[in-house]
Amino acid sequence: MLKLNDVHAFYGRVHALRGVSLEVPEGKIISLLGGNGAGKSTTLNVISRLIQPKEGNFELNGQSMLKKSPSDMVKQGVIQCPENRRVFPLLTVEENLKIGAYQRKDKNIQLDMEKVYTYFPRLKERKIQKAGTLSGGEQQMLAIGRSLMGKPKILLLDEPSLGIAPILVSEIFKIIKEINNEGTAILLVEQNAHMAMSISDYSYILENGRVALEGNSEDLKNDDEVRKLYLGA
Amino acid sequence: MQILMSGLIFGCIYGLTALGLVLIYKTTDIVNFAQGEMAMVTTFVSFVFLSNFGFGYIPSLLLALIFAAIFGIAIHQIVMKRVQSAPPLNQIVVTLGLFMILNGMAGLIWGHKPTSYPQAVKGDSIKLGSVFITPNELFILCITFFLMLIFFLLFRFTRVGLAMRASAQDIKASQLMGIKVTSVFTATWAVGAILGGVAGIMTAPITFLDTQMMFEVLIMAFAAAVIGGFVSLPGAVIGGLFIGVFENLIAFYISPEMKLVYTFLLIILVLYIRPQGIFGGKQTLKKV
Amino acid sequence: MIKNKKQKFFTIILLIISLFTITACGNQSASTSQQGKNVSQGVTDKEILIGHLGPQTGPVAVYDYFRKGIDAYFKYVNENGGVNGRKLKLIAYDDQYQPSRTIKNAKRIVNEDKVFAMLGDPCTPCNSAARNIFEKAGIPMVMISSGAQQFVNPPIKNYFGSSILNYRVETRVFVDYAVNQLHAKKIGVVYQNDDYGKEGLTVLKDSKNIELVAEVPYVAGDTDLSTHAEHLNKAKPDAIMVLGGPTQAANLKKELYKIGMKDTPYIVSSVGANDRNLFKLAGKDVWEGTISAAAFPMPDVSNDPSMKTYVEQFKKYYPNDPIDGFAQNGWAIAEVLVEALNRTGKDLTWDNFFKALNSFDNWDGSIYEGVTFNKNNHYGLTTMILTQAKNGQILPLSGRITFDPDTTEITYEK
Amino acid sequence: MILMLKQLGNKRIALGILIVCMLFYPFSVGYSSYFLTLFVITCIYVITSLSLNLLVGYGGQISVGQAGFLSVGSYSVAILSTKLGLPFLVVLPLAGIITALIGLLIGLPAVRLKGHFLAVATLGFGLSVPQIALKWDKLTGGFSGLSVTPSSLFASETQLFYFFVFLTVLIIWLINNIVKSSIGRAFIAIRDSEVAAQAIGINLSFYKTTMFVISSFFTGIAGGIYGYWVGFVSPNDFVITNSFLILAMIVVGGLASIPGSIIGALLFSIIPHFTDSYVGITNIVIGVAVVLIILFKPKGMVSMFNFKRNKSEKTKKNELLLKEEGNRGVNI
Amino acid sequence: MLTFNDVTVQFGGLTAVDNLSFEVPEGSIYSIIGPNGAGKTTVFNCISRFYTPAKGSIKFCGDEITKYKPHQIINIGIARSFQNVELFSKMTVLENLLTGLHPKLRKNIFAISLNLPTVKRSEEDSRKKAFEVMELLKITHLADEQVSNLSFGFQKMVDIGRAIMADPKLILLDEPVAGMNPIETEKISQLILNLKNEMNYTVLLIEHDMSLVMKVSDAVTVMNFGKKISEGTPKDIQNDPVVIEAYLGEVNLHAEVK
Repeated sequence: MLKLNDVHAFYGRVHALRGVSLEVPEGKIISLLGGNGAGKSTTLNVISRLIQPKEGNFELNGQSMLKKSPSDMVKQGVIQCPENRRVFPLLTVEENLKIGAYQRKDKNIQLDMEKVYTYFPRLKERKIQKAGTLSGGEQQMLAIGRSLMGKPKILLLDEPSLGIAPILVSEIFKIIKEINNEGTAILLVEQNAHMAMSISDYSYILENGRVALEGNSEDLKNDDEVRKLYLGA
Repeated sequence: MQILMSGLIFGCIYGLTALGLVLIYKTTDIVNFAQGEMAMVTTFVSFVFLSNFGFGYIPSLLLALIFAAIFGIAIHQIVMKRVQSAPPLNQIVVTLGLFMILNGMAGLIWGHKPTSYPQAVKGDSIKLGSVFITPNELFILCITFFLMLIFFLLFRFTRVGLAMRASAQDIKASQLMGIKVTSVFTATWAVGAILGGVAGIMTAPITFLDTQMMFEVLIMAFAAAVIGGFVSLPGAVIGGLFIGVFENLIAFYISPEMKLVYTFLLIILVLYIRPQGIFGGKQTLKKV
Repeated sequence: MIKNKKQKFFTIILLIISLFTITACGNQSASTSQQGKNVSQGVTDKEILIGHLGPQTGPVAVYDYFRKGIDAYFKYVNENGGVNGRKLKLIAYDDQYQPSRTIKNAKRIVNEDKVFAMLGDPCTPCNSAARNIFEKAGIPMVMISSGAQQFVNPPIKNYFGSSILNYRVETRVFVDYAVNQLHAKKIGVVYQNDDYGKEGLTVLKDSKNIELVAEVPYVAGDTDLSTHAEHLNKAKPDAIMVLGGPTQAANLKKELYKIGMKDTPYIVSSVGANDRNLFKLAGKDVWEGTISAAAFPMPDVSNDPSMKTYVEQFKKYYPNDPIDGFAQNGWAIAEVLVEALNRTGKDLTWDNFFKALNSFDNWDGSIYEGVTFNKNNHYGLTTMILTQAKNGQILPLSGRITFDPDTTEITYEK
Repeated sequence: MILMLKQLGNKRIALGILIVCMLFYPFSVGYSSYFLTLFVITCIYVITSLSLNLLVGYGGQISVGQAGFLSVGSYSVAILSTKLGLPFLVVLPLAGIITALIGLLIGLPAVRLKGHFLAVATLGFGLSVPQIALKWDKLTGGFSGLSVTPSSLFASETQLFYFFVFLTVLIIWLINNIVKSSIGRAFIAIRDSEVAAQAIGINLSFYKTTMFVISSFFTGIAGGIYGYWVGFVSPNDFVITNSFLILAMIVVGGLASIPGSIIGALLFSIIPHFTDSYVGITNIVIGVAVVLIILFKPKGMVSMFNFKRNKSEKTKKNELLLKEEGNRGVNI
Repeated sequence: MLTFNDVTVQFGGLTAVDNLSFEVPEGSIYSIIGPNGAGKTTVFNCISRFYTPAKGSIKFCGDEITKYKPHQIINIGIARSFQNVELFSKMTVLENLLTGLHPKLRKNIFAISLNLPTVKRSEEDSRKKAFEVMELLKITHLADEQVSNLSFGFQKMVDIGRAIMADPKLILLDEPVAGMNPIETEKISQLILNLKNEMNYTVLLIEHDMSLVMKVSDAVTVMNFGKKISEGTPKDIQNDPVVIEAYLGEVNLHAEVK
C-alpha cells in the first residue's frame, strides 16, 4: 500500500536518510527500529510530508505522493501520532479529539469519539480536563485516540512507549494490536525493540539513515546479532 | 464622571487595537509591533476611497477592510511566514522593521499633515445625567464589545477557532492532524489586519488622520494587552478600558504630563503582583 | 578552526575600516570657496548653497513643510534667473527632531557641504544644541523656525530672526487683547509642556492684570484632551488660551464644545491656528470664532501679490500638498533670504550679507506683514495681526501690531 | 597551548591594525568635525548595543527601553558638570554609577517578569525618561535642555576624540571579559534554562539584577560620552525609537556576539550618512535593511563572516557523530 | 543521608506527594520507581526546592533543606540531572561543564572585567577539572561542540557531567536512560555504578527502565498516586504483588502482547 524507494533526505545540513526503502502492506504492523538518530522519525516525517526528500520515490497505492501537502496525507488516511505525544496542552481532551477529526466532514465523528472512549475509558472520565494536566500515559492514549479520529488507513506511531510505566506500555501495545485487528495498517517506530518485534509482522532496522536489516519479526528476534545489538541480551 | 466616560472611550480605542495584537499573538505567537502602522495604512486607504474616489462612508470602509485583508495576507506571505519559527526577538525586530517601512512610506505618499476624518455616526453630544457623550462615542463602545464578543465566540466554539488554538500550541502536531497551518496563520494576519483597520478608522476622527496617529495608541494597546495577559480577548478590551480610565484619572487629579509615567508604573506594579497579567492563565512551572 | 576564527576577525576589521573610509571619501568633493573672489564659503559663480535641517520623518515630520516652502521658492527664483546670476541650491538633512542627529548634520552641513547660510531650521532643542556650532562657525542663521527668546534676544551676531512669531511677544498681544477687548480677567491656559507653551506661560504668569484660573499642560503628541476640558470647565475662565499645536487646539475645542463650553473666547497661538484645515479638524461650527495671531494673512483673504505668486507656484511644485500651514512660512523666509542676497550684491560675504539684513526696515515685499532687522533687533518678525476664524476663513481682526525690541513696547495700528 | 598563543598573537596583530586605523582616522578625514562626530556617535551606539546585547543576547532579558539609560547617563553628566561643577574624571564614572542605580531600580521588579511582560515594562521606562526630564525642569532644564560644561582636560576636539575611542575599546574589552567569565556563563545559563541554572547554584534574581546593573552602567557611560561630545542634552536626544533601533542593531548584527553588536551599531549609524540627503527615506532604508537581514541572515550579519567556518565545522561534526553511531550500529 | 519525613506536596487541590517518608543511606544507589504521575519528579523538585512541601520535613545530613533557596541547594552538596536534559544548548560541552563549577568560582566583577591573573588562574583550574570529568565520561573529543548538535545520549552524559563538576555528596538522576537502547543503557549503568564505587557519590535515581534499576540499585522505593506502596531491595520489589499490580503489570519485564 505505502512504499518508500531509496529515499534520501536532509535535516538541515545533516544527511539523515541515505537511501531508505520500505513497504507497509495493507493491514499489517510494520516496525521500524534503530538507535537515536538512525533516521526513524525522519522517515515518518517524510511520509507525513513534513520533510521533502532530496531523492527517491514515495508512493501510496501506486501514486507518487511527492507533491502532496501534510494535510493531503491526512485526507489519504495516512496519519502520524508524533513522538513525545504532542497533545495540545491547553485544549480539553474532547477538543483534542475534535482536532483529530479536523479534515472530516461526515456525521460519524461523534460515533468515532465514543469508540475512542471505549478503547481508552480513562479519557472519557477526563473529557473536559485540559490535556496538559493529564499524566504521560494518559497523554499518549489521547495522542493515539486523536490520530484515530482521522480514520487512518495507515497509522504512523512514533515511540508510543517513551517514558511510560511498564504497565501502561503493555496496555497501549494491546490496544495497538486491537486497532490493527480492525484493519488499520500500522508503521511503528520504537526504541523498545523487543516489544515492537513482539507485535509486528515485519521489521526494518535503520542505521545511519540506511536500512541495515529487515525481515520477519519472528526471524529477526531470534537472530543472534540482533539479539546482541538491539535487545541487550 | 465625564473623565471616566472619556477614559472609557479611549480605553475602547486601546482595546480595539489590543484585540488585533492579541489575536495575532494568540494564534501565531508573534508580537506585532507593526499593528498600529498597518491600521494607519488601512485608514489612509479608506480615506483615499472617501475623498479621492468620492465613495460613501460604508463602501469606503468595506473596501478598506478588503484592502486590509489583502495587506495582512501579503505581509504574512512575504515576510512573516519566513520568520514563523525564528526566535521571538527576530520576530519582534522584523515587525519593528515593518513599522519603520510602513511609517516612512505613508509619510512619503500621504504627507505628514493631520487631516480630518469623518465619524462613523454624526450628531451632537447627548447629555446622560451629568455626562456628555456623542453618538459616535457610543458607536465605538458598541463596536468594541461586539468585536470582542464575536472573536471570543469564534475562538471558543467554531472549527476554525479550534484550528487556530491548536496551531498556536503546536505547529507540527497541527499539521499532522491535517490542519493547513500556514493558511490558518495567513487568515489570522488577514483578520488581524482587518481588526486593526477597524481600530484605525475608529481612532482617526479622534486623533485625526496622520502617519503618527497610531503610535501612542499602539503603545497603550500593548500595555492593555499585557495587563489582560496577552492571550485573552476580553482581557485585552478590559485592559484597554482600565488603562484609558486610569490615564484620565491621573491626568485630571495628578498631572496630565505624567499620565504615561504613572500608567507604566501601575503596569509594572500589576505585573509585579501578577506576572502573567490579570487575565493570563496560571503561570505554568516548566516541567523538569 | 583557529585559522578561520582569525579570518573572521580580520574580515570584520577590514569591513569596519573600509566602511569608514568609504564614508570619509564620499564627501571629499565638497565645494570649496573660491579664492581670489570676494565671497564666503558656499558661494561660487554659479551657485549659492543654503542649508536646512529639520525632521522629514518621525513624529513631527509636519515641520517638513518649511523645507517644501523653501524649496518651492528656490525653484521659482532659479527659474527666473537666480540671484545675481547664481542659482540657489538647498541642502537639507533629516534630523528627525533629535538633537543628536542635528549636531551630527550641523557639523556636516557647515564643514563638509560648506553652505553659505542656514535657513529656517525648526525644533527649539535641536537649535539650542546646535547653537554652539553655528555660532562658532559664524554662519548666517536666517529665520530659524522657533519663536524662542534665546535666539533673538539678546541678539546674536549671526542669528537673524525667526520664521514664526516670537512666543512671548505673541502672548503679550493676546493678554492685551483679552483684557482690553474681551474684558476678561480670569484666564485659563492649556499649554504644551515645551518651548511652544512654556515661553508664553512665563508671560502669562508675569502679567499683573489677569488672573490665571487654570493652568493645564499637555505633552506633545497627546490626543486625549478631555481632562483638560474638564479642568477648564471647573475653573470657568473668561477666556481660554491655548499655547500649542493645531491638533491639540482642535481636539480641545471639540471637547469643550461637547461638554457645552461653546461661548468662552478661545485664543490659540499662531502655530496652532494658522490653517484653514482646522475647520475640518475641529468641525466648522466648533472652530468658529477662534482668535489667533499671524505674521501674514491667509492666502484666500490676502491681496498681496507675493501671496498670489506663492499659491500659484507652490501648487505647481507640490500639487498634492496643502498650501496652508508651514509651507507659507517656508516660502516667506526664502523670500527674506533672497531679498537679503539681492541687497548684498555680487560680493557675497557674510559681513556684507549681515549688513544687507540689517537694512531691512519693516520690509513688506514678502508675504510677511513686515520684516525688520537692525543692530539691536534680531527679531525680524515684529509686525503681526490678530485673526479670527469666521465662516471657514481666517480673517484679520486687527490692523498691524508692531513690537519694538528697544522699548519692548507694542503699538496697535487702527 | 602553542596554537592558542599563536591565535592570541594574531588577534593582537589584528587589534593593532584596528587601533592604528582608529588613530589615523582623524587624519584621514582631515580632522573633519563631522566625521569625528559620526565616529563618536557610532562609538556611543557600539557601547550601548554591547550593553544591551549583554542583557538580551547573553542574558535573555528583553529590554525595549535602553535609550532611557542613555538619557539618564547624558543628563547625569550635564547636571553634575554644570550644576555641581564636578571635573570630567569624576563626572563620567559617576554618570555610569547613577545610571547603574537606575538600572538596579528597573532590574528589581524586572526579575519577576519574562518575555513580552518584561518588554512592556522596559518600554514604559524608555518612554518615561524623556517625559520626566521634560517635567522636572528644575533639575533638567525641561524643554530647553542643559548644556554640559566642557572638560578642561582636553585641549582640542581631537584629543577628546582619542580619549573616547580609547574608552570605547576599553569597554569592549571589559564586556568581552565579562561574557567570557563565570558571570557571563551564568547569564547564558539563565537564558537557556532557568531551572538548570538554579540547580547548579545560580541565584536568578541576583544575576538578573546584576545584568541590568552592568548593562545600564556601560550605557550610562555611553550617555556621558554623548553629553560631553555634544555639550548639550535635551529630552529629545534619546526617544523610544532609538531604543527600537538599538534593539534592531543587536539582532541584525548578531545576538550574543560582540562583533555582532559592533557591526550592527556601525551599520545603523552609517546608513543615515548616505540617506539623510534624500527626503524622508532614512527610516525606510533602515526598516528594509532590518527586514532583509533578518529574513536572509536570521543569525545576524555576524554569521556572514563565519560562514566558511560553520560549514566546515558542521560537516566535521556530522561525520563525527555518525562515526560514533556507526561504530556499533548504535549511538551513545 | 537524605531523609524524607511525612512529606506532602499539593498543587491546588491535587495531592502530588502524600505523606512520603524514606531515607537514602550514604554511599548507596537508591531508586524511586512508579507509574507516570506517581509523584517521582515532584520528589526531586522538592529536593531542588522548586516546590515547597505543604507539610513534613526533608533533611540532608541532618540539615533541614526547606529553608534553602533553589540556588543554594548545590552548596550543601546536592546536584541533579534532568529528565528532558536541561542543558545550556548554545554553549559548548566544555562551557556547560564549567557552569557546574559556578558556586566554587570567584565572582569579583572588577577582577573579572579586568581579566586579572587570579581570574585567569581559576579559569585554568576549572578547565582542568572539566577535562577530568570529560575523561571520566569519555567525551573529551566533544569538548568544543555545541551541545545542541549532540545526540540525546551524549547530552545526557553532559547533563550528568555537569552535576558531577561541583563535587556534590548526593546526585539526583531523573530518568537517565529514557529513550535509550539497551547498549546505551548498559553504558549509563556502568557509569552510575562508577559514581558510587569509585567516586563515593550517593545516587538517588528515578527510572522506568527496570533492567537498569534492578542492576544498580541498593534499595528501591515504589510510588503510586503520591504514596509509597513498597520499599526494599530490587529483588523484593520485583516479587511484591502490590508492585506488580500497580506498576510492572506482568512478572515478565518485557511484557509480550500476542
